Amino acid sequence: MAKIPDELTKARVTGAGTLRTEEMILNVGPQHPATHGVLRVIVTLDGERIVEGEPVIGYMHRGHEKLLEQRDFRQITNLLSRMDWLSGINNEIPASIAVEKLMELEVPPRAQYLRVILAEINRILNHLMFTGSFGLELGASTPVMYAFRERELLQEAMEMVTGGRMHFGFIRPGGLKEDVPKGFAERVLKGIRQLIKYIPDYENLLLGNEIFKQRTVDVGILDPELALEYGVSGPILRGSGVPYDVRRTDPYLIYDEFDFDIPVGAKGDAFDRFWVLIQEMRESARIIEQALEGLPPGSHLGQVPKRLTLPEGEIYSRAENPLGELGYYLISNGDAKPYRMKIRTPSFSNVSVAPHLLKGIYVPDMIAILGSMFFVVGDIDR
Amino acid sequence: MATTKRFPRSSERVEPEAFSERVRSKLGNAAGEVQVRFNQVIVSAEPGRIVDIMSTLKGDPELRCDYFTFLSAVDLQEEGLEVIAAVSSTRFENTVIVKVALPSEDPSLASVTGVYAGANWHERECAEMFGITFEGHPNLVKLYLPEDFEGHPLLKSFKLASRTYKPWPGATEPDEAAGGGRS
Amino acid sequence: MAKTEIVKLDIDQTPLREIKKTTLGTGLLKGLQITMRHLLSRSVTVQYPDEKDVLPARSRGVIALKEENCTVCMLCAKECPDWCIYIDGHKEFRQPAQEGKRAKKYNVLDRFAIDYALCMYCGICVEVCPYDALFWTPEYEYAEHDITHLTHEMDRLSDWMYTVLPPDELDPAATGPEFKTLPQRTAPAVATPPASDGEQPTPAGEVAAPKTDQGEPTDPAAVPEQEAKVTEEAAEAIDTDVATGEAAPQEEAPQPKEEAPTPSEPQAEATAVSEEEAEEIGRKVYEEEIGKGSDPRVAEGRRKAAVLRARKGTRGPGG
Amino acid sequence: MANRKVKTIKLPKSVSWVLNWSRKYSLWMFQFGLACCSIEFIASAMPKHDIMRLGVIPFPASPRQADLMVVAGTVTDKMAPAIKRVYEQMPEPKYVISMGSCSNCGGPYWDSYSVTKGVDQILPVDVYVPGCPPRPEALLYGIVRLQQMIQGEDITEKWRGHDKKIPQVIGTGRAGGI
Amino acid sequence: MPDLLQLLETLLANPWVILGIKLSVLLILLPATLVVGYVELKVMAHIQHRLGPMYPGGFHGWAQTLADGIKFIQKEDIIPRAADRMVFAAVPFLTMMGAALAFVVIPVGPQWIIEDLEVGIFYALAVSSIGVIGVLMAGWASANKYSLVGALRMAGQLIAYELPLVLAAAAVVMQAGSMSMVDIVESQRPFWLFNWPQGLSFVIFMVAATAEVVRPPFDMPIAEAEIITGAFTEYSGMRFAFGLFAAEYIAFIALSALATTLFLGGYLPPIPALDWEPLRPLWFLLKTSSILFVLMWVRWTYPRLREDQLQRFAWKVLVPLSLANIFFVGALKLTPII
Repeated sequence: MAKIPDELTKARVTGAGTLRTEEMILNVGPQHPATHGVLRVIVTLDGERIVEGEPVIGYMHRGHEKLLEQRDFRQITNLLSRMDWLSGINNEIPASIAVEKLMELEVPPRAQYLRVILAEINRILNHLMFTGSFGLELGASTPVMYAFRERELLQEAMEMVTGGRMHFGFIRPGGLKEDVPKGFAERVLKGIRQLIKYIPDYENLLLGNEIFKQRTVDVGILDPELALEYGVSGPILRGSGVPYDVRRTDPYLIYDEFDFDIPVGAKGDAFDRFWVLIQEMRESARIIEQALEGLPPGSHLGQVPKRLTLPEGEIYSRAENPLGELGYYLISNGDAKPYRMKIRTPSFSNVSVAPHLLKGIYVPDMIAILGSMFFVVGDIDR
Repeated sequence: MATTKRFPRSSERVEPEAFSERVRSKLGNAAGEVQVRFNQVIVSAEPGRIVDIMSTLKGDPELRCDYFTFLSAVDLQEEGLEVIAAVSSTRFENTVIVKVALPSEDPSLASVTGVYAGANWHERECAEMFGITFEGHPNLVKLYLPEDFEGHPLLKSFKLASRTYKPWPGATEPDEAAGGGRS
Repeated sequence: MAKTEIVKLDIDQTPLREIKKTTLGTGLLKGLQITMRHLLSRSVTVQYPDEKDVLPARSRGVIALKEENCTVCMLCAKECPDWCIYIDGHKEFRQPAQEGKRAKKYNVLDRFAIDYALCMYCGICVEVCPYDALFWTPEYEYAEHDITHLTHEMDRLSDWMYTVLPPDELDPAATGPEFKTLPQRTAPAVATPPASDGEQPTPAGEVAAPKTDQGEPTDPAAVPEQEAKVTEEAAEAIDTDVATGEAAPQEEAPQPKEEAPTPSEPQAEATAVSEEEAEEIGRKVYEEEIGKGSDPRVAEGRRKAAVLRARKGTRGPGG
Repeated sequence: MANRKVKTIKLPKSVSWVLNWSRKYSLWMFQFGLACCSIEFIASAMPKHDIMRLGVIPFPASPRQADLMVVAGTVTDKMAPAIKRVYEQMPEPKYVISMGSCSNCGGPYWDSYSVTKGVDQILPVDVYVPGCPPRPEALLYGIVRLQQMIQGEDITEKWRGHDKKIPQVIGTGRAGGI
Repeated sequence: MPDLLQLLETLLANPWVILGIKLSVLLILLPATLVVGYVELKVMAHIQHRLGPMYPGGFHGWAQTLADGIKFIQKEDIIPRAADRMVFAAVPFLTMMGAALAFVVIPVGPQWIIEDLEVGIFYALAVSSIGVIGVLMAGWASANKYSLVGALRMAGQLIAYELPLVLAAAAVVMQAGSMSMVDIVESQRPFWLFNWPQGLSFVIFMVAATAEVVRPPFDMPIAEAEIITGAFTEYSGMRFAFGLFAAEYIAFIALSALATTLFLGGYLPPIPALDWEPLRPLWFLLKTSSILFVLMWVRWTYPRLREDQLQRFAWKVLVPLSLANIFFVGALKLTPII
């Protein structure tokens, strides 16, 4: 087991004068029903109140950056979708964009539209998972069931196109692997309409619920400056009131052709983060409807040479992953395999700000705050 | 439907070329050459000057790079190591990538956690993966790898064990290659 | 350092403020009403061991091998990221057409195994195979007690061939990638699969006309409805086949279904065909190759070969 | 395995059948979700696939009350001792299902420096479910296979500590039925 | 032969034997927990839009909890080395006994009652608070941080919600004029449906009962997310089955039965005309199961209250409310309404 840093092990003696209390070190994780997967938090408790919380990561470290240096680009797209396993397509898009920019490949408009549609469906799948699991952590085990019912419909649409339910390997430098089968638009619209019909259910079941409000309002307030200093991005940063969204500030696919809003929270507490997450699902549904109407005919793959060797060069291509800003710093020395590919994942920075939020709160609040931090452990540990 | 107004771009958006002019003028001699590639500003710097470059990037009211994006390194084998740090500004919607060259024997660099507290985990990961020591870092302990792991995995000299032991199934061609070997 | 104040954009927060007001008890009652509504509505469960979902054709369940097409070119074993395809083959000589000529060499496959415990189901081998020997099947029922059984040998991979579904029709708006004009060169006599493509053995018995699965955007009305009849008749056969055949999860891989015919390819008719029909067959083969996503140059070569063959009316070289 | 020497009593057929039947239809499935397979593992407990139909109660909170451990995801070297300890905490008649290529034998990370190549290096595994990630129905099929194996087991054999020999599978054609 | 009959008379005369027979009636509670457990699984499933157990036992999985019971018998019985063995082993008896004894005074029909004590309601509430000691023993004995924190939380909660429970019952006793359960039921004789003066105390009693039985939204002590199953983290096999699983369901049925007798007129028919002798237990079962269903329905809808909010709700809201209720019912007592 990871050695606990020594100043944490010496229990500090506190207590006002007469009542001499001693702190208790509680080990939450690495296998814990609340944490998504294997995040371990070493918590120093004084009674029920947390004096200090230190997340320990690395239990899911699989060494992606080293493996990418041994694989060519088609194999890379498959491996990348296993990092943030809730958003497969969004992991693959910036990698292909990096290659296209380096090799000046021109992507046909139909492939651009299809990429936007698949990316937004994946964003909805990711947000539905967190809608359910945030409720599960606060004790309501019913919303997760409804959220997964919507997920199944959209996963069927994705499987019809790509063949996979979670890992798709469908984005190729220069466009897509194959074109969409007949009836794709109807299947996606069916899923989207059911989602729009049931979002008010989640809002009433969770956001409107008094017990939920007592548990999340003014809990885990994240100060915008601190968030920016730690590189927090995505729904968490927007929950704190900073309108930073890579789809707007640095548009990569054809996002600037669509009309959608960026929901932004007010106070930055767990309630705002969750509210931003739910509204983002509505915005993604809007984008998908617009993209499906404007889907142009044409080919799914541009002019791509058979042997994909990259020219010398470096590029940092970023995209708005459902959890935040995902970026690849790609360095290539003219070989089919990248020389070095740094992966900047959103959850890594989002969770590094956790110690500041965990000071001086109750244990159940810690679970509520960690739940509202929307992280995926594969994203943290790469 | 959410009635939030459509989200306009930040009013003070600056074009990358103009922003690189500002960066060059603000940093002056601290930075080496400043260039713009794929509309991102690339700044090369000496190891000693990294902390004050970062603090000017963050503090200067005209640059205001408040968003710490990432910090990592590359093993360039002969030319030693190169640390890459990227910060961007949410107000001017621009990204500055600072590159610092380091020797490959016991590389060391001043830690920027004083300026950007977010660099804490990034530097710990860099130290663990490349063997770079960051002076002034609060607790430079292994982040990902278990305690008893020796070696720095992301260096080119670190070979992956399974690939050396397992025979490559693609290599064993039938006695005469029927047009194989094109891969 | 100057405190960097944040870009504050005036986005109105009315929906957020409304939902955040403390309401006494109404939220609790609405929650109860929602759960009661779900209690009374029908559940969406698919009872797995009895009912099974009809999976889409592209669903990546398991990889099937068509031994006749494999020419041991080892491309799939080379491209596989997990190194989980093991292939052995040896060379044999075939009688030359005329006595004087040299005997032609060709490869014979001895062992073709895929280790499904190691496989990451990425589909690169199916995509990269130039001779269409590997196909995806949506079958997923092959969990084992012993990990060595997860390495499927050649015979088991061919059994999976019976469960391959015909590929879906493409979206009408999808046209293949357009090309700069390719230099005209004679089509190499590549050991192409027999004239009919897709070669999925349709359990619905022999179909004389070359069965194509790609919806032809520009075809005259006559052909697509005939094809549509064929594909949905095949799909419907597949449904009944899947729903009834698999009711009891047998021990090992599903036995090949009795009523499926021997996997011999539907014979192309032997009589010579007119000029424009040959052209049209050629273009259909070309469309279908692109639908499968193989390389444009290969599709071009195949189209030419199909046109030549159709014009001369001879059957394909295979078999 | 318990080292107490169980006398060589032969359980009557019907008693052994009832015990097997109860162990088969009350598998408390411990949630050991590590990586992407854990999402498909959760999806198998959700309305569409609903693993509770097969008598499998998902997500008991503590390993003490669980008797089926589904290892779903990549087993890294840093995580392996934690998995071993949780396995030992589970009371005795326990079963392990290894779900997905990562826990079968390393899967896409077969060449990584920090991944244990297969969970069967640290735990005795009963059923391997292939897939990356396996569909929820594939996990349900793995559980039906495990239930058929349990139905054919002999509890006294298990307590004598013999290593696992997979008995000839007895099972009514339909997974359900009494 | 005659000495056999004689032996029977001496036996029946002996008070201990009578006590044994009467307590044996409580054994019917064990199958009742299996039935309620199965119904809860099904209600939970259908609320969550799915089917619940289908295959155990063929038709709609009726034998699911039976299979759980038999399986727990075969489980290995683990007592952690650091645990205090005696205390660890004694816990299930206490929690089970605490919950089951309350049934002694609950009248299923005017004659269908194990022992009609004059201090009926007082006895029932006193006995049902023994469970707290059992939980504290479990938390202390299993030498595990999580169970210690869980046990302290459980104790704090049960004590906090004991008070409103007793005060709500006091209001009923005040109205009925006697503590014997049969008299309480008889006092609601004509129209128990329009017993509006007890409306507020019925609500307080139900809220306090959910907290007493530690069910969401008050299930902080056995919250999976934070501290795994609270005080019973270390328990496995039959100890877990009886200590937590069965004891929880028996307490659940006991408090619902109490609520039915106090507020919904125990075995009285909804309209006086239907008052037919053998039908009375049926009314009692119908009312109890409706209360059980409402509590299950609440359980699968709400998230969990935090520890301090829970205590603040008890001390700052429920206790003053129940005192005001007693004042209100007392004032009504002076007027001819009651």
